[in-house]
Amino acid sequence: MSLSSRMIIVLTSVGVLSGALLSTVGLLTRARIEANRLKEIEEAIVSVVPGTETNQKLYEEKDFTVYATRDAEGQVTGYAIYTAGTGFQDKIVIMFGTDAAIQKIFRLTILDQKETPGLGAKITDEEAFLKYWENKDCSQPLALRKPPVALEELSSSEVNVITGATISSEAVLNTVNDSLAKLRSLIQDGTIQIEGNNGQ
Amino acid sequence: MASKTLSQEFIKGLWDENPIFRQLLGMCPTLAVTNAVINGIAMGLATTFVLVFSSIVVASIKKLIPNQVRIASYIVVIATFVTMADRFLAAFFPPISKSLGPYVPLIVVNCIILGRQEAFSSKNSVGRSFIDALGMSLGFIIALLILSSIREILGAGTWLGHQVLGPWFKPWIIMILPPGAFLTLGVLLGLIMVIDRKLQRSV
Amino acid sequence: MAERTFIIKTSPHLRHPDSVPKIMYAVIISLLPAVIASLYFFRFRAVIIYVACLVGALVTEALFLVVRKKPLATLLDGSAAITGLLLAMTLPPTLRVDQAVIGAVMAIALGKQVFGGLGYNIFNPALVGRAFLQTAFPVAMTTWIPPVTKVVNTVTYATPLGNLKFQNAVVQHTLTPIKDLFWGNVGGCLGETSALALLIGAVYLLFRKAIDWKIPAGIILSLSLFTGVFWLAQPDKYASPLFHIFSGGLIIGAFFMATDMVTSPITPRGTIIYALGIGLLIGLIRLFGGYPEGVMYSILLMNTFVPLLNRYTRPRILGERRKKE
Amino acid sequence: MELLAIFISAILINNFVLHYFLGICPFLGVSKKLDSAISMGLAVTFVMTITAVVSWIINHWILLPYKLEYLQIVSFILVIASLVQLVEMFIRKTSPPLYQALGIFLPLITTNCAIMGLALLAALKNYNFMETVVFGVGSGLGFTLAIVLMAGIREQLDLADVPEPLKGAGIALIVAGIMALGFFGFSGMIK
Repeated sequence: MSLSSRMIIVLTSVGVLSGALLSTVGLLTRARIEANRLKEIEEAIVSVVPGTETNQKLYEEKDFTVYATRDAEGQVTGYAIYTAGTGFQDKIVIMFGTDAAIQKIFRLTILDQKETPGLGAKITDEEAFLKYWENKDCSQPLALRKPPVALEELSSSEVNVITGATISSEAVLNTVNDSLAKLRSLIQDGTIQIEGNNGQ
Repeated sequence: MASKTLSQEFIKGLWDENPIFRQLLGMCPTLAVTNAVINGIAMGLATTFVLVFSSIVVASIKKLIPNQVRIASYIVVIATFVTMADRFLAAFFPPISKSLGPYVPLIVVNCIILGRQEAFSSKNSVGRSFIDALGMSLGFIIALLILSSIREILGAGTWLGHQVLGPWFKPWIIMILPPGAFLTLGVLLGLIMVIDRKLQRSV
Repeated sequence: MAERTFIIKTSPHLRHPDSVPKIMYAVIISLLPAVIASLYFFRFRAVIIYVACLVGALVTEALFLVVRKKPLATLLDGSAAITGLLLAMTLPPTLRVDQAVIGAVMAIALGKQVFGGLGYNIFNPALVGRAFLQTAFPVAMTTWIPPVTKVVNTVTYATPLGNLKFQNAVVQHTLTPIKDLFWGNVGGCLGETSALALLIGAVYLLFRKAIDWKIPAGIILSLSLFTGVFWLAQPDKYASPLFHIFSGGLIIGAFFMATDMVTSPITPRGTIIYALGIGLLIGLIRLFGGYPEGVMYSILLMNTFVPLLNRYTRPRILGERRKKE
Repeated sequence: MELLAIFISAILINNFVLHYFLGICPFLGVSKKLDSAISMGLAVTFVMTITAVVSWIINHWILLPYKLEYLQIVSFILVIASLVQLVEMFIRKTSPPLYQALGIFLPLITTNCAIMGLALLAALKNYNFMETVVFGVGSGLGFTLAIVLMAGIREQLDLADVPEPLKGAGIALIVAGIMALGFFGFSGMIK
C-alpha cells in the first residue's frame, strides 16, 4: 500500500470512529443537557413569580426573553423577564418577575455574574441586596438609595445600593429599568400578546 | 527508556517530571480553575480521563499511523475524549461544568496531553503508556490540589467549602482572582526550586 | 548623618551624584509635614498604621537580606522605611493592624525583593502593597471616616472623589470645597488628605533636586487638560481640574511615587511620555472607570511601560544613524 | 457602541492573558526577547482574526443548524490546525520577510490555547458575526500588549539580581500578577 493511501485510510478511519463515538455520546447526553438548561430557567421563573405552574415564552432576542407565567388554573400571574447588562467585569444575567399589569416587581434573582467576590458579587446575596427587591412598585423607574438604609425606610420604588459596589448595584438597576421600558413598548406595539387572559 | 521500572515510570510524574512544577505545561487550566479546591479536583479528574484514554489509544494504534499524519490523528483522539468529558460534566454535574466554563473543552490544547503522546505513548507499550499517563495525571492533580488549597484557604477561609479559618480571619479576596493565581504559582515555583535544590544536595 | 565613603551600592548611583541614603532620608524628611498632618487629623489610628507598616516593611526587608546573605547595613539605607511610610500614607485610617502588616510584607516581598532589591524593582513597592490590599480587602480599603476635626452625622462617610463619582456631587452641589482639600479637612487615606502639607515636602524635594520636576508637572498638566475639556463642556456635570488636582492621592502620587527614580524612565522623552500617560490614565479612570480614584493604578500601569519607554526613546549617540530596516 | 465595548474589554478588562489565562505558554516562553514577543503577538493577532471568522462560519452555518454542537471541539481544533498550516504556506509563498519574522512562531500557535479559547469563548458568549470578529482582533491585540510589556520587563530583569529559584517562570508569573493588579484599574470602564 502506498504511503498516501495509507495516510488517507488512517485519517478517515480515525475520523469516522471518532465521529461515530461522538455522535453516540452527543445523542445520549443532549436531552439531559437541554433538560438541565431548561430546569435552571424554569426554577428561576418559579422563584420570581409566586404561584407559577406553567410558563410560555412570548418573545426572545439576544439577552432579553419574556415569559408569561400562569397558575394552576391557567390564569396569567405575570411576566418573568430574562435579561443581562454589563457590570464591573462582565455580563450580569438577571431574571425578575412582574405582575401582569407591570406595576410591581415580585422578586429578582441573579443567574450569572462575574463581579468581585465579597463586593459586587453580593448582588447574589439575599440579605445584602435581593431582599430589597421584593414587591417593589415599578410603575415608575426604580431608584437606588445611596447610602443604604433600613428596609422600612426605603420608599416603595427604591432599592438599596451595596456599600462599596455602586457600579454592580447600578448595573442591575439600569438593566431592570431598561427591560421594563422595553417590555412595555413591546406590549404597546402589539409584539407581545398574551392569549386569553391579558391580566387587565 | 526500558531501563526504568514501571514504578519509576509512575513516580517520575509526581516530582522529577511533574508537568506543572517542573515542565511548566498546562498552565492555563492550572491558573484558571484553582480558585476553589472542588474546581481543581474536577479539572484534575477530567484531564486524567482524557490523558489516560488517549495514551492507551495512541499506544495501541501507534504502528498503524504513518508519521506524517500522527499529530492530526492524536488531536482527533484527544478531542474525542475531551468532548466526552465535557458532555458528561454538562449532563451530570451542571454546576461544576458551569464554573469550569470553557476550560474543560480547552483540555484539548493542554500541552501535557499532546506532549505525552508525542514523547511517550507513540514510542512505548500500552501498559507502560498507561502507567506513565497515570503518574503524570497524579502529578497534575497534586499540583492543582496544592495551588487550589492555598488559594481557597487564603481567599475564602474555606477548604472544599468547609470553614477552616476562624471568624478573625478576613479572606484575601485577591487569592481567588487572577492576580492571586499568578502570584501564588510564581512564589510556589520558587519554593519548589528551593526544595529541589535541598533534596539534590542531600542525595 | 555621617558621610560614608567607598560603600558599593546598587543603582541609582548611576543617575544621581547623591548617595542612596542621602536621597532616601531627604524623601523621609519631605514626607514629615504630611505625616504630622495625618497624626493631627486621624490621631491614634494613624499611629497604629504607621507603626504596623514600618515594622512590617523593615522586618520583611531584614528577613530577605539574611536569607540572601546580603549586608544587613542595607536595611538602614532608608528605602524600606520609605516604602513602609508611603504605604501607610495611602491606607484608610480604619484598616486593621494585621491588614496593614500584610500590605507592608507584600510591598517589600513582591514589590521589591523578588526582583533583587533596591534598584531592580519594576513597580513602585508601596503601590504594589497597596494594590494587593485593595484587591484583597476591597471593603476595608474603601471604608472611610471623617477627620477628627470634622463633625458629621452620617454613619458611612465618602471621600471627596467617592462623593463625586457615586453621589453625583456636582449635580447635587455637594462637591467638597477646594479649601477643605487644600488644608486636608476631608476623609481619605492617611497621608493624602492635606495638599498643603504634601506640597511643603514637595518643594523641599524639588529644591534639593531629589526629584525630577518634569514628572509631577507632566501629570498635573495632562490631568488638567483631560478633566478641563469635560469641565468646560459640561461644568454642571464634571468637576474642575483644580478639584481633581487637590483631591485623592494625586499630589502624593505625582510628587512622591511617580518620581521614584528606579521605576521611572531614564530618558528625557520617556519621562515626559510617562508623566503625561499617568495623568491621562488618572483622568480616564476617575471620569469613566469603576473606581473613584485611579492614581495607584495609573502609576502601576505606567511602571509596566517604563522598560519599553526607555528602549524606544533612547537618545541617539552623536553621529549614530538610524538603522535601516 | 456594543462593538467598541467588546473591543476595549478584550484588550484591557478581560485581557486574554491576564484575565482568562489563555496563551500562558507563549506568554512565558516567548517573552524573553522583545523582538520575538512582538512577532509572536502579531502572529497570534493575525491567526486569531482569521479563526474568529472561520469558527463563526462553521459554528453558525454547519454545527448549530444541523445540531452537531457536540462536534464543536473536534471541528474547532482541526480548523485551527489546518488554518495555521495554510497561513504558514501562504505567507511563505507571498511574503518571505514576513515568513522570516513570523515563521517559527506559527507552528507554536496550533497548541496555543488562546486560539482555541477564542473560538470557544466567542461561541459561549453567543456573539454575532461582527462581534466575533471584533472580539478576535481585540483579544489578539490584548495578547500582544501583555506579551510585549512582559518582554520589555524581562529584558530589563536580565540585569537584575533576581533570586536564583525565581529566575525564569517564577518571576515572570509574579510580574504577570502585578500587571493583572494594575489592569484592574480599567474595571467598570465599559457600561
